[in-house]
Parts: sequence; C-alpha cells; structure tokens
Amino acid sequence: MNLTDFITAPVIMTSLGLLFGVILAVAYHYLKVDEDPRIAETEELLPGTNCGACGEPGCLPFAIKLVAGDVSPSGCTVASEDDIDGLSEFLGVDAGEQEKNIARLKCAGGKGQAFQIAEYQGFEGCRAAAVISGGGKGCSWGCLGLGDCEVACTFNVIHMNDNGLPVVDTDNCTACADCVDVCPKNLFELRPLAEKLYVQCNIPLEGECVTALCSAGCDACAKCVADAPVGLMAMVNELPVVDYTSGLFTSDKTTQKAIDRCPTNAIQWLEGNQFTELSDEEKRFKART
Amino acid sequence: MSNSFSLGRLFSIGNLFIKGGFSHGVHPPHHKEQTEDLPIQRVPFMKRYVMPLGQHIGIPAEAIVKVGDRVQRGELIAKPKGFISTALHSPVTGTISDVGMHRYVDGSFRMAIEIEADPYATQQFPHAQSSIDVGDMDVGQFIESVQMSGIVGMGGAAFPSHVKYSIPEEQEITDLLVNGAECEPYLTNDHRLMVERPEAVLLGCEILRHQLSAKRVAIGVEKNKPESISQLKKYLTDDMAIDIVPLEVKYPQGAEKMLIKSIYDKELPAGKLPRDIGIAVNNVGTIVALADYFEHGMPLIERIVTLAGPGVHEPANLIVPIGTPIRDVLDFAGGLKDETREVISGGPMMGSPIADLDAPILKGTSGILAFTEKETSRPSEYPCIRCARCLEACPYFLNPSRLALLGKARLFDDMQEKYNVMDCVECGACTYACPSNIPIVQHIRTAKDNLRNRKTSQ
Amino acid sequence: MATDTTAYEEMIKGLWRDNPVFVQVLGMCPMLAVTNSAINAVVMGVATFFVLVGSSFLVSSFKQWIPKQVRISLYIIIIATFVTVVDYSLLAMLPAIHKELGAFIPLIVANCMILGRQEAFASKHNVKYAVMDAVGMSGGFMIALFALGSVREILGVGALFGVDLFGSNFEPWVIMILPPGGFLTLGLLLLFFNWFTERRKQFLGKVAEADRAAVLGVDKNG
Amino acid sequence: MKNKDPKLLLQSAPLLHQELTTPAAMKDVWIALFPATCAALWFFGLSALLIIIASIAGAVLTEWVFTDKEKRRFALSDTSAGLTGLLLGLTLPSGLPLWMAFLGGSVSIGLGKVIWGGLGANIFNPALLGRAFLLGTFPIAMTTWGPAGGPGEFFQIHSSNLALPFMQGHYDALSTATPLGLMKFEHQGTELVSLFMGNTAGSIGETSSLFLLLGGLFLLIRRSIDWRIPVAIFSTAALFSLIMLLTSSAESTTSYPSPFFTLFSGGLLLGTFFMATDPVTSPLTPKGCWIFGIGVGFLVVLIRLYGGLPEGMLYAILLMNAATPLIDRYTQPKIFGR
Amino acid sequence: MTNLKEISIQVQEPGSQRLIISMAVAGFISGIIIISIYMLTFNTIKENKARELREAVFKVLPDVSSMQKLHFVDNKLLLVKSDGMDDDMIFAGYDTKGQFIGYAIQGKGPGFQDTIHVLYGYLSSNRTITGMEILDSRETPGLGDKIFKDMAFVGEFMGLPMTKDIKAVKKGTKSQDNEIDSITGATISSKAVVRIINKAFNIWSPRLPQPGNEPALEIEETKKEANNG
Amino acid sequence: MDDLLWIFISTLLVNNFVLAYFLGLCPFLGVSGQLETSFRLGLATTFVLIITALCAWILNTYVLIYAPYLRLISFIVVIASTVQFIEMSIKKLSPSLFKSLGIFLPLITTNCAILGLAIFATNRGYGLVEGLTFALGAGAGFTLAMVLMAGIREETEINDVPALIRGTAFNLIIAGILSMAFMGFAGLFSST
Ligand SMILES: Cc1cc2nc3c(=O)[nH]c(=O)nc-3n(C[C@H](O)[C@H](O)[C@H](O)COP(=O)(O)O)c2cc1C
Ligand SMILES: Cc1cc2nc3c(=O)[nH]c(=O)nc-3n(C[C@H](O)[C@H](O)[C@H](O)COP(=O)(O)O)c2cc1C
Ligand SMILES: Cc1cc2nc3c(=O)[nH]c(=O)nc-3n(C[C@H](O)[C@H](O)[C@H](O)COP(=O)(O)O)c2cc1C
Ligand SMILES: Cc1cc2nc3c(=O)[nH]c(=O)nc-3n(C[C@H](O)[C@H](O)[C@H](O)CO)c2cc1C
Ligand code: SF4
Ligand code: SF4
Ligand code: SF4
Ligand code: SF4
Ligand code: FES
Repeated sequence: MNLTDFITAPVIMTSLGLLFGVILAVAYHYLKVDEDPRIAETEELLPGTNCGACGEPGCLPFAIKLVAGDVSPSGCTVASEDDIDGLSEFLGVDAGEQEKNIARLKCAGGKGQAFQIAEYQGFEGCRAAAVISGGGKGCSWGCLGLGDCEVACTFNVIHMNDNGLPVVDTDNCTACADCVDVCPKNLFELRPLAEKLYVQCNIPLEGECVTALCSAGCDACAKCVADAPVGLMAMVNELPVVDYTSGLFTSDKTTQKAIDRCPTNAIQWLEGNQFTELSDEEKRFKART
Repeated sequence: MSNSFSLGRLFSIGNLFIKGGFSHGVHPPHHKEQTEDLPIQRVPFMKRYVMPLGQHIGIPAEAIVKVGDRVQRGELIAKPKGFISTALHSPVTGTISDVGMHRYVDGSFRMAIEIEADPYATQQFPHAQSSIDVGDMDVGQFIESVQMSGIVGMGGAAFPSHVKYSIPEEQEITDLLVNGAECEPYLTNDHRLMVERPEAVLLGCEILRHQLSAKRVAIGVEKNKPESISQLKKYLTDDMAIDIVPLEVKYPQGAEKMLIKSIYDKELPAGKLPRDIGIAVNNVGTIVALADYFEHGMPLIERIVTLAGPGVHEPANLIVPIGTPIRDVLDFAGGLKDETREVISGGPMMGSPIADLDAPILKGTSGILAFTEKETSRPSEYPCIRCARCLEACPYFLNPSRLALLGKARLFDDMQEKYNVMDCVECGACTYACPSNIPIVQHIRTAKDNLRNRKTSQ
Repeated sequence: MATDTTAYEEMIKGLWRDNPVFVQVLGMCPMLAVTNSAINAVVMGVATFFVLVGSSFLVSSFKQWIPKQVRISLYIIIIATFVTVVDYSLLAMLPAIHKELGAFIPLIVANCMILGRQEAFASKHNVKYAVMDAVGMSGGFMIALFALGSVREILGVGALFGVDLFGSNFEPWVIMILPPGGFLTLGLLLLFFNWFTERRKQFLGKVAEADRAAVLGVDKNG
Repeated sequence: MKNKDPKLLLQSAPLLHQELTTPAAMKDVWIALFPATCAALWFFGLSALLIIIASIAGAVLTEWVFTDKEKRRFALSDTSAGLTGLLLGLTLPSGLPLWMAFLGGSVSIGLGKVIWGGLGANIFNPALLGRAFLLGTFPIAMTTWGPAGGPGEFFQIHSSNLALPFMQGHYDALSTATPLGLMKFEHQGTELVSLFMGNTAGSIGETSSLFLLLGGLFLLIRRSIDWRIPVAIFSTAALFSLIMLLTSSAESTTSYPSPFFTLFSGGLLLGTFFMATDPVTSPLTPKGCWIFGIGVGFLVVLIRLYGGLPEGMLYAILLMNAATPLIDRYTQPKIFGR
Repeated sequence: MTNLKEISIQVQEPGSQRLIISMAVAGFISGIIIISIYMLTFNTIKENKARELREAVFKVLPDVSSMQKLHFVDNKLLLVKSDGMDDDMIFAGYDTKGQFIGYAIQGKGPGFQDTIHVLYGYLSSNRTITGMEILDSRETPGLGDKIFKDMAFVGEFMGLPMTKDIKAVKKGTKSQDNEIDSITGATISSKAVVRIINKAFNIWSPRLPQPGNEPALEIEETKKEANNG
Repeated sequence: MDDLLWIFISTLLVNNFVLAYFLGLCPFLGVSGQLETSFRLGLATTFVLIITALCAWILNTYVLIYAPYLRLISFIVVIASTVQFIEMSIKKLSPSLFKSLGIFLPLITTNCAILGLAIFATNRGYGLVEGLTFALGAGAGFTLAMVLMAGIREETEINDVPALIRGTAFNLIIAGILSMAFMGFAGLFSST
C-alpha cells in the first residue's frame, strides 16, 4: 500500500485542486457580478463607522458614490486627513477643499440667564419637555437644557455644562448634524469654523420683552449692525445676521466694536468651543498645568 | 376602575361579545359632581383681551385691524387666510392696543391681537344681522358663511368646522353624529349646554342636517348624564330626524372613532375621515354655536368653560368671552387655592398644563382645572412589568407598553414602522391603567413630535 | 532593532489587549467545546498554536503567489494540511486525549481565528511579523482556553488536571462541564474582563483626579 | 424672575391614575402563595421553612448587592426579589442543603434579573432559571425527595439541609419518589386525594393542589394574572394527555396518566398559576398568551411522557419564555381601523 | 492605512490558468505532506486502535487471549482483516489454545444525552453475558456516567443469563435472573444500556452459528500483542 | 424510519448543534442581533448543511475509501469551494439576499457547523438518507437557536441592560440560559 498511497494522495489532491480551480475560474468568468472592484477597495479605506455623517446611509453607499465621482473624499467627516489623502491617491481625484464645519448653538440662555415660568416634571429630555406646554422656559425659543443633543450625538462630543447648555467639543465635532436633527427648538446649525462672528440667540422679540425673559438674549437694539462694517450685518426678524458672502468679514477683529457694544453679549467672537465646560476652579487648574 | 370586574372584558375575544360599544377603554372616576348641577354663569367683562390669530390647526387668520382701531363686540378683526383658516371676531367693544407676539396657552408666543376693553361701551352684541337665512343658501355659501362665523370644533381639537362640511362631489353624508359624550372627568360644559339649551342643540342639528343633506342625526350622550338625555328628549319632536343615543360610561367614549363604533358599529379605517364613510361628527358646543350664528347672527366670540378641580375655590360653568386671560377667569371664581400645583386646560385625561396664567381662553378651551399636590404627586415610577393592562386599555389596540419602551430608548422610527405610533390619539387610557406609573403618553407625544418634525425637515 | 521591538509588541498585543477570545471573540466553538477539563484545553491550545504559527508562516511567505479569488480556498488548504498533521500526531501520541477532544481537532480548520489571522494579518505582512502575531494570538487563545478549562474543571469536578482539590465530600457543579456551563463561564469570565478594564480606567481616572485636586489645593493655599 | 404664581407644574396628562401599583400587584402574589406556603410547612416542617428563608435571603441579598446605590431601596421596595426567592424555595426538595437554596436564590436574581436590567427586563422567569441552574448543577441533590411528613415531624430537620457550603449533604437514608417519578419509572399511579391534599413527595410547595388552586383563584379574581394562560395550559395539557391515553397501545413502554393526574401532579399547578403567568416573562398580547399557554401545556406533557425527566413544567415554561419575544412580535393586536 | 501598492496588485485580475494552477499546486503539496504524516503515524495509530479494541474485548470476555473480527455477509460469518468497523461485525474470542470461547458484540442506541456505544461479551454455549463495557457515551457526569463508573452496575452484567430479554428495574427490587438493578438517579441511562444490549442480541442471536461451529482462529499475530497489551 | 426521526429530533432539540455541541458559534453570536437576518442566515446555513451532507457522502463513498487520510482536507476543500460557488451564484442571482447576509456568507463556509456535520456524519457512519436527515435536523436546530436568540436579543436591545454587561458576555450568558432550557429535552424519545 505504501507506494501507491504516496501516489494516490497527491493525485487526488491535485485533481481536487484542479477541479475546483476550474470550477471557480469558470464561475468567476460566468458568474462575475459587474461590480467595480474599486468599490470594495474604497470601502476598505473608509473608516467603516457607518455613521451617515456624509449624508449617505453608510460607508458602502458612500464608497459607491466616491468611485462614481459624485462626491469628494472630504465629504467623509470622520476619516482622518491621512485617510482622505490615501483615498484620493487611490481614486486619483482631488481631495477637495476641506472646510471644517461645526455645530453652533443659537442660544446662550442657560440656567443662569433665562428665566423659568413653570416647572417641568417628567422624564429627562428636551423634546419630552417641549411637548408638555413648552417645558416651562420663559423664552420659548431657547435651549431647554435637558440634553437631547448630548444623547443624540453619535460621536459623543456634546456635554451639558453646569449652566444647562450643551458644550460642543469643536475639535472633535464632525458636523454629522445629529444635534441639528434632534433639537426640538432647532437651535443647532452647522457653520464653518471660520465664521467666527456669531449671534447666540434665537428670540424674535425685541426690547424689554426679551430682557424680561433672558439676560443673555438679543433685544434687537441693532447696535452691532451700526458698529460693524457697513453691509456686513443686518437685522432680520429682530436678530442680527452676519452676511459672510459679502466679503466684508475678515478674521482680524474689525468687528470687535460691534461685539463690545452688545448690551447682552448676545453676539460673540468664537475661536473654539462656544461655552466652557469647566468651572472657574477647573479653569485655574488648566491654566497652571 | 380597571380592576373592577367586568364581564365584557373577561370575554373580550375580539369584539365578539360587545355590541353597541367599543372594546378596551378604562373607567376613571368621573368627578362631575362638582359642577354638573351648577347653571351656566356669565363672567363680567375684563380689561384686556388677547386673541391669538391661530387658534386651530391650519393657517392663522390675518389681522385686518391695527393698533388704535376701535372695534365693536362681534366685529371682524381678522379674516381667514386660505381654506383651512377661520375668521376672528372681537369679543368686546374696545380699542386695539397691540398686534404682536403674546403668550399662548402652550407657553409659546404667537401673533395675537390685544384689545383694551372699553369700560363705558355697552358690552352687548349688536344685533346687526339678527338672523341669517340658511334656507336658500347653496353649499358654497353655507361653507363660506361658517368660515366667516369663526366657528371651530368645540370638542377639543378646534378643527375649523367649515372644512368638515365641504364634502367632495363623490361623497355624501348620510349621518350627522353629535358628540355629547363628554367622557373626560370633571368637565360638564357640554352637559350643562344640553340641559339648559336643548332647543338650541336640536335646532343646530336640524340646520346642519339640512345643509349636509344627511338623513339622520344621532346625539350620543353617556348614560351618566340622565338629565341631558331627558332634557333633549323633552324637546325632541316627531318631525326631527334625531335619535338620542345613551352610551356606555367608558373612557374615551367621546373619541370620534369610538363614538362611531358605538353608535353605528363601524370601524373607521385608519387614515380615513368620518366623511369617507358618510358621517359628520360635531360636538354639541359646535352645534349650538352654529345655531346661535344662524339664529342670532352671533359669531364665535364666547364659549362655555368648566372651572373645576380640587384647586379652585368656586367651581363653575361659565360663559367666557374668547380671549379672556385665564387668570381673570380664575379670579372671578375666587382664585386658586394656595395648594394648587398645576392648572390644565381641557380634561384631566387629555388636557395640557398651562405654563402662564396670562394666556387667554381659546375657542377650544373646554375647561380649566386646577389640581393640588395630592393629584400631582405621582407614585414613583416602576419599570414596565409587561402586565398588559395598557394593551387592554388602549381603545385603538396599540401596544403602549412597547411604545413606551421604545420611546425610552429613543427608537422613534421603530415606533412608527412596527407599532404605528401615529395611530395613537393620546387619549391617556394606557397611562391611566399602568400600575407602574409610566408616562406612556408623554413618550408617545415626544416620539410623534420627533417624527413629525423630522418629516417636515427632510 | 526598531522592527524587533514592534514585532515583539505585535505578539504581546495578542496575549492581552487584542486577545482573540476576550476581545475579538473569535474561535468560540473549540474554545467552549473542549474546555471541560484543563488538560483538554491545554492540548487544544498547543494544537492551535502549531496550526496558526505554521499557516501564518506559509501564507505570508507565499502571499505574492496567491491569487485573490482563490485565496480563501488556498488558506484553507494550508490550514487543513497542518490540522491533519496535528490530528494524526495526536492520534499517535495521545490517543486518550484525542478521543476526548473528538471531532474538535479537525474542527480547528474552521476556527475563525486562524482564517481571520490569515486574511487580516499574514497575507499583508512579512514573515517575521506574521509569525510573531501568530504566536501572540495563539498564546492569547491558549491563555483563554486554560482559564476557562481550569475554572470549569475546578468547579465541575473539584479537581485541576485531574488532581482532586477539595476532598471527596465536595459537591461538584455538574453544570460546569455540561454545555450551559461553558457558555455561562465564558460569559462571566468576559464580564469579569470588562469589569476589570472598566475599574482600571476608573481607577486611573481617580488617580488623575486626586493629582488635580492636590494641585488645586496647593493653588488655594498659595 | 417672574414668579407671580405658585410656580406651576407642567406634567403630562393624564393626571388621573388607577389605584393598583406594581408593588401592590406583587403583594397579591404573596397573599396568594400564603396557603401553599402554609401547606409546605405543614407537610415538610422546619426544613421547608429554612429552605424558603435561605432562598429568599439569597435572592434579596443579591438584589441588594448588585443594584445601583441610588436604586437599592427602591428596587427592594417592590418586593419582587423576595417573591422570586419564595417561588424558588417552593420548587426545591425538602432535603436540599441550605447553601444550595441560597445559591439558587442568588443565581435567580443575578443571572435571572440583574444582568438583564432589573425588574421587568428579564426574558426568563428568574425563579425557574434558578431552579434550572440548581437542577443542572446538583442533579442528585435536586432529585432526592424527602417524604411528606406531617405536623408530628415538624421539628425534624433533614441532616442534609445543614451540609457545609460546597459540601455534599448526607441524606438520612429514606428518599422517596414523586408521583411523577412513580408514574414514569414504576408505572404506578398516585391517588388523586393525596395529590389534592399534598401528602406526597415533591418540591415543598408543589404538592398541595388544593391550596395552589385557592391561591390561583384569588389571583384570577383579583385579575392579577391573565386568565388566558392558565386556561390554555390546563386545557392543552388535559387534552393532549387524554389523546395520548386514548391512542396508546397496550404494549407501549410509556405509561400514560389520566388528564387529572397530569393536572394535579408535579409542579403543573404551581407553575401555571404563579410562574407561567409571571407578567414579565409571558407575552403581552392576548393571542400571545393563548399561544404561550398552549405551548407550555404541550411541552410539559411531551417532556413528561417522552423526555428523560419525569417533570417538565420547569423546562416547558423556560422554553416558552425564550419564545416569548417572538410570540409577542408576531401576535400584535390588529390596530383599530387597520 | 493599508499599503496602496498592495491593493493595486490585488486589483489586477489574474488569469484563469494561474488560478487553476495555484490550486493544483497547493493540492499537490498538501497531498504529499498529508500522506507523509499519515505514513509516519500509521503504525502507531493502528496499534493504538487495535490495542484499545482488544482491551475492551478482553475485558468483556475474560479468559480470552486472542480475538478476531468476523463479518456477517451472505448469511455467513466471515473473517475480515480491515480496520473498519460496522454494525455487521462481531468479535470472536479464543483462549490460549485457540479454542473458541465467546463473542464480543457491540451495539449502540440513544441514551440520556446522546448515542451510547456498548460492547458486551457473550457465551453462546450457555447463553450468558460475561461482561459489558461502554465504548462511548456523553451521559451526564456524576449521573449517567455511572453506567461505566459504577462497578456494581457494570458487575451485574458478569454472568448474566440471556435466556430472554434482560430488564432494568429500580435499585433493590431485582427479583429475577434476567433483571438488573438500575443506578439510582440514572434510571434512564441504565435502561438505555439494557435496551441496547437486548437489541443487539436480538439481531445477532439468529446470526450466530450453532455452538461448536464457530470459525476457527486464523490470525495468530493478535495473540502475542495481547500479552503485552 | 424511527431512527431517522430520532436523528432529526436529537439534532434539532436534544443535541442542538449550537447549544449542546458548540458548533457555529461565530454566526450564532455575531449575526443573531436581528431576527430577519438570523432567520435568513439559518436558512442559508441549512441549505449549506444539506449540500455538505451530500458532498460528504459522495466523498466518503467514492473517493475516501481509497485515501481515508484525505478526509479532512477533501471535506473542507470541496465544501468550501462548493459554498463559494453557491455564494457567487447568489451574488449574481439575488443581490438583495447577498447584501442582507453581508460578510457572513463567506463565513458560512468556514463555520464549524458545516465541517462538524461532515465529520460527525462520517464518524457515525451515516448513509445518505441518514446524513441528509442529520443535516436537516442540524440546520433546523441552528435556525431555531438563531431565531430564539435573535428574538431575545432584539427584546433586550431596548431594555436598560447595564452597559458593562452588554455585548458578547451578555450574549454568551443568554446562550447559556437557552442551553440550560434545552436541557429539558434531554432524553427525549430515548427513554421510554
Ligand atoms: C386635512 C384635514 C381634513 C379634514 N377634513 C375633515 C372632513 O372633511 N370632515 C371631518 O369630519 N373631519 C375632517 N377632519 C378632522 C378630523 O377628522 C378630526 O375630526 C379632527 O382631527 C379632530 O378630531 P378629534 O377631536 O377627535 O381629535 C380633517 C382633518 C384634517 C387634518
Ligand atoms: C380621546 C378623545 C376623547 C374625546 N372626547 C370627547 C368628548 O368627550 N366630547 C367631545 O365632544 N369630543 C371629544 N373628542 C373629540 C372628538 O373626537 C371629535 O373630534 C369631536 O367630537 C369633533 O367635533 P368638533 O369638531 O365639533 O369638536 C375626543 C377626542 C379624543 C381623541
Ligand atoms: C441535569 C440532569 C442530568 C441528568 N443526567 C442523567 C443521565 O445522564 N442519565 C440518567 O439516567 N438520568 C439522568 N438524569 C436524571 C433523570 O432525568 C431521571 O431523573 C432519573 O433517571 C430518574 O432515576 P431515579 O428514578 O433512579 O431517580 C439527569 C437529570 C438532570 C436534572
Ligand atoms: C402574577 C405574578 C407572578 C410572578 N411570578 C414570578 C415567578 O414565577 N418567578 C419570579 O421569579 N418572579 C415572579 N414574579 C415577580 C416578578 O414579576 C419577577 O421577579 C420578575 O420576573 C423580575 O423581573 C411574579 C409577579 C407577579 C405579579
Ligand atoms: S440645544 Fe436643543 S437638544 Fe440640546 S439641550 Fe438645548 S434644547 Fe435640548
Ligand atoms: S433669549 Fe436668546 S439666549 Fe435667551 S434663552 Fe431665548 S434664545 Fe436663548
Ligand atoms: S394614549 Fe394612545 S396608546 Fe395610550 S391608550 Fe390612548 S390611543 Fe392607546
Ligand atoms: S406599560 Fe404599564 S400597563 Fe403597560 S404593560 Fe407596562 S407596566 Fe403594564
Ligand atoms: S469557531 Fe465555530 S463558527 Fe467560528
């Protein structure tokens, strides 16, 4: 048996290998799905979080669009710069100008600034409170501070501070728009990080009406509009609006005066995070280290 | 009480054993004794009135007055803007002091007309057109007329009534159903109306039946209001094609679909309107408002409000001009007790809490109820033990237990896709029945709000 | 030199941080099926070690010649060859244990961990890295097997490697050597693993906090 | 601040609530179990009491240790952990070492409840899970049945009860077979009267059909349990065993008991009234309850007749518990108007 | 970041021949490796297996010093040499003088958990069972595994008359020759063993030749291995 | 016939591939998150199991009698290739099915249940019909376990299972409890 076995084994194995090699080869030939092989490769290069921040239902659909050239790699907000370079090198396309967007809150009326007229009692959640007669906040446009956005944020970069306002970690915000979708008061908007002059209020009332409700609210005094370069700002619906397309906005603080004169600090120059998460003590600690 | 023994529920395999009623539902104590025997009273005129331009679903009216204008009681101050929109009339004689943002009952600010009442003018309704002859109106004129009367549904939803009456060509209304169920605890405004003005109810029915070319009218009244039933029957004459139907006392008997089920034994398909099966449903208050308009030419400028609950000093049924600040109405009834913790507008099962007492009475405000610490301190919430009491309470056969769980987990899409959360009418029966005190309805409301807003934003 | 340390790190990774069982949750079947005694677990571990290291070596050596379409089939052929070798060797050397391990020696072929390593690592790295990675991964696998096997044997029989631990009066927990015991023990072990990592994180956090408090305290005094 | 009024509360409607609360629902079950527990003490004496105490202690302590600090008092206040302990205790044999009863209690709550997220979140009945664990872990101890004594032997404690932790119990010689064991292995029936009163061998709480029925009726009248489940279990089990009895051939090696025996023997009554009906682990929907009950009834007879174990109630319920999510999912009630 | 060059290499489509060839080559090499290890271990494995089997047979058939495998084909018992085992095979045991002693019969059937494999010795001359051995089972440790761990139970099968079907009865109630005391707590496994033996016996008893007509011992080699085994 | 029934019941319930034999745990733990997918994966696996039983029988009767030592490797190669072939066919014929089973289709190939079936069937000397019954029972058992598991997991998804517990550890514990419940079937139809 010895010698024959020494022959049978390799023979059988080789023929099995051959047989299935042939079958598979034939299969590849005839059953091949006409799919661009680059799609699979591209998908591998994507982060695979399937977060939807790019606006597609997942990484695979995004990859398909990428290969088709419908979107640019920088559309993926999660991928690191290296990843995006890698992607563009692979796809042979330009990465596209990446303009970092972040979520900004149109309100600065936290617990310390805005007044309550009634006391909401029920489970935590802004929308849950909003549907129960507005949740009791005097300003019905302002932030309820119950943290729906904190829960909704896929990337966990929103945290409620002691003042009851959501602090968005600007460095890590991917502009996925979760907070924009979830906020019952529609307070979040995605803005380019470069647009630093920002009005942190959403109240369409003016004058004392506003100050009776909130000490941080914009009372539509229009001083900022008057002090800013002409044409940069305008009052719309009792709120100042900065026209970034006007070309008048420069990042040197020519608008400092406009900011300085605001009686309620509703207009701000934002370099990084909009609010701070840290108490004064913590801040001192940070400063020391 | 839901753990009281009820044969109907014991054998509730589908609807087999129940005829002339609806399945599920709850039996909350009805607490009507406070006000059911109190005759309707008129509140005197106050100093200031606020008329929000949008008091109903649809498009807000458009103000046609400006600050400083003098207006007569009953004068048009805002005209409808579009079809699903109704006119607004001044509830008092006085001067327009503001047209701007004012606090609404739900805590938000809305465009409203503020009127400084003129203390010296006689606050009488000027009988300009003492009655409007409906006899030779065609359908179009009738609908326009109702639209200009400012009448909206008084049953709670405040849906513009003329919209309900505009029946598409291919449909016809065979039955007019008048909702006198008043199944919400504490409220007695419909009851008092039926007791005190049965002729007006019957007259309104006849007018509307005629206009809609309906064959018959049914007035459904819960059996716990025998006086209403007997009063209506007393004034009923043989030439009226009107039936008075006593109904089982069960919450939410007054909900449109339940009423149709109880009276006609028809299940209104989801997403369909009553008119699709040939029925028009109106609250008795709406019917009386119609009667008043066509009999006396009086547009909708006042309504009956029940003031009750353990937190008010003098419970009452009041005729209140629309736009009166709630605080003034309460003050008229002796004000709130000190231990009052929560004031709600509407019934205790479906009403909404009031955040600011300066907000005005609206066309749809059926009651103002004040509750004390005792009612508002709820027993602590326990986890859902899946006891299925909520399922057995839900008249719409939803799965509230699952809805609440999903709501807690914020899986709103699942709530809609798998459990049809949008079919919930927020009647509160489930929450009433839940031994674990889970705020099921609030979870549902939150989810619906989320789903709705998402729909519009995308 | 630098590469040496990284190759070494590659190995250490498999032992704890990327442990195939506790972290990646791979190769559960052999893991659970053979761990009703410590000795079985160890033998299985050794067998897996041999197969994984061998096939990683081969795959990374021949990676240029492996066509993409049939790579899986080829990996499997390579793995199966090694497994057959192990199978026959065990059968010859340790027939009693082979009988206990039963069908699970051949089933090493289907251990996702092994194939997974070929796909994810060996086919993309050079031989040295691939082998170190394989050593680490199978080492981690062995650790997990041993942990599970000894817990199950100690509780289920009251013995370790067949040595009686608690005397004859001990009431054995029979379920531990039955299938549910396998699932439950591994589940609880994983739970413990998670809990431990979590506690460590918390502990580190607390240490940092304490540091900070100290600094602040100094600040206040000063 | 604008605080002219007593600051008003905003709470979601409805403001009215019925009186029943979850702790009250649990209390009903305690009350309903009282007669059966008394019967257990009557027949199995102090041993039974010790076992019940041990398993309740195991359950409650575990709940106490493993719930969050803030939730602790609250979690125990609903008494459901103690109830689980009691129910587990009632399913144990009287001679079981106390440490096993304690371990069973803590496994019930630990594996059966805490890890799932506490009250209401568990899929499997915790008490039965504890019992299944004990049965699989200590099969011999769990199938060694002491005979039902009587008040005369009330103060006799089985020496096996007092075994040291982790050590075997030493059984004081006599161990008897349960009615189901006799039926299965010896093809020997038990008189219905004994089954009814409860002076047979078996788990301490399962033997007395009469008192279990009393408790069950109390729960039914209080509407604490869904009536569909018991009805479905009883009718399915009775029907299935009747069919098997009628169609069995003479030379068959299986012994087919009468439907009465099926209903009144073993843990069927205890399981039906108190365990299958556990709201948490049974389906929500009415149709689901029917399916669940039919499933339990079928499985219990199947396992009793053809399975390896003489008693199948435990596994029948656990298996149907596993299927409950599926049942619930596919028996959603038809929504009004859809 | 995966190396991009590697990706582009893989993206290229290799020709079918390469695909087939690589499969074939792999098959060839692995065939060689496998056959080598097989050859290397062949003898040891064979010996192990044979020893195991012999030990089992010698246990159930005491006083036997050599054995051979018989195959029931065409209504006859024929000698087989192959290693394989199947249901139609039986062992014949012989004493030192090559005198036939008895058969070792194997049977299998469902137990409490899984299939139980049983081997038992049978003396056709006086119709008795001489011993029983469990070859394979997955019965519960501590309970069902007493069918081979509990020596009292195993011992009951020594010298058990097989005039009619044997029966397992509750422990301590044995009253007849053909009854076996079950193991307490493992009644089911005990009964399963008994049932398996009965079943195998009922298959084999008509097949066995008349006492005295047994096939003679032909393979001598087993004998000397038996001594050192 | 009786034997076939016993083989079926035994592999379906008593010796369930997943819960008693620990075969196919990777998909069992990985894909059982969604009922829909679990069921489909169960069906796909059953299908592959049947193919496997066929292949194993063919190999055993026609090839391996000449070279028993090639058993393992030929099983795995043949099965893997066959499954890969089927996989490609599915991809071609029903992209939606392919998508819903996602990455786990290739994993079915290397699922130990598949190889386990072939090896167990050979070890037990099953013929063609027995082998197919075995495969059917195993597949049905796998599907049953998958579906139950998925139902439970979907249910627990919305409960507040402590974060620390959630994940594989939890899934294993559920599997353990399921396996404990399946112990109730022990001895089914074998003990009478
Ligand atoms: C767009 C729209 C059109 C409607 N049209 C009619 C209608 O023609 N006839 C009618 O009876 N109700 C109509 N309704 C009103 C509803 O059927 C229902 O009566 C209203 O939402 C209030 O019901 P409720 O008080 O029971 O909640 C309409 C509602 C909407 C939103
Ligand atoms: C749960 C529920 C309870 C209701 N109860 C009453 C009621 O008691 N009386 C009533 O007139 N309308 C009640 N409604 C409103 C009716 O469904 C319906 O909208 C109304 O009768 C239509 O008449 P309208 O348009 O004249 O208001 C209820 C609605 C819901 C959803
Ligand atoms: C977890 C568990 C495992 C068991 N394993 C076996 C077993 O392997 N063999 C057996 O015969 N009985 C086993 N049993 C016990 C049987 O189900 C049955 O109770 C016993 O055979 C009855 O025997 P008895 O009448 O002698 O007590 C087991 C029971 C349990 C709970
Ligand atoms: C009617 C009813 C029956 C119950 N049955 C059981 C039971 O069989 N086992 C148990 O552990 N808990 C039982 N409980 C208590 C509680 O529901 C149980 O601890 C939960 O399963 C824990 O989440 C029961 C509660 C009620 C109200
Ligand atoms: S920003 Fe919106 S979601 Fe966030 S806390 Fe404020 S109200 Fe809530
Ligand atoms: S006034 Fe402006 S800042 Fe203040 S709460 Fe309202 S929106 Fe926010
Ligand atoms: S509130 Fe919604 S879910 Fe609850 S009972 Fe009413 S209709 Fe049903
Ligand atoms: S939500 Fe409340 S009523 Fe509904 S099942 Fe859960 S505990 Fe019962
Ligand atoms: S190891 Fe068994 S399926 Fe992965």
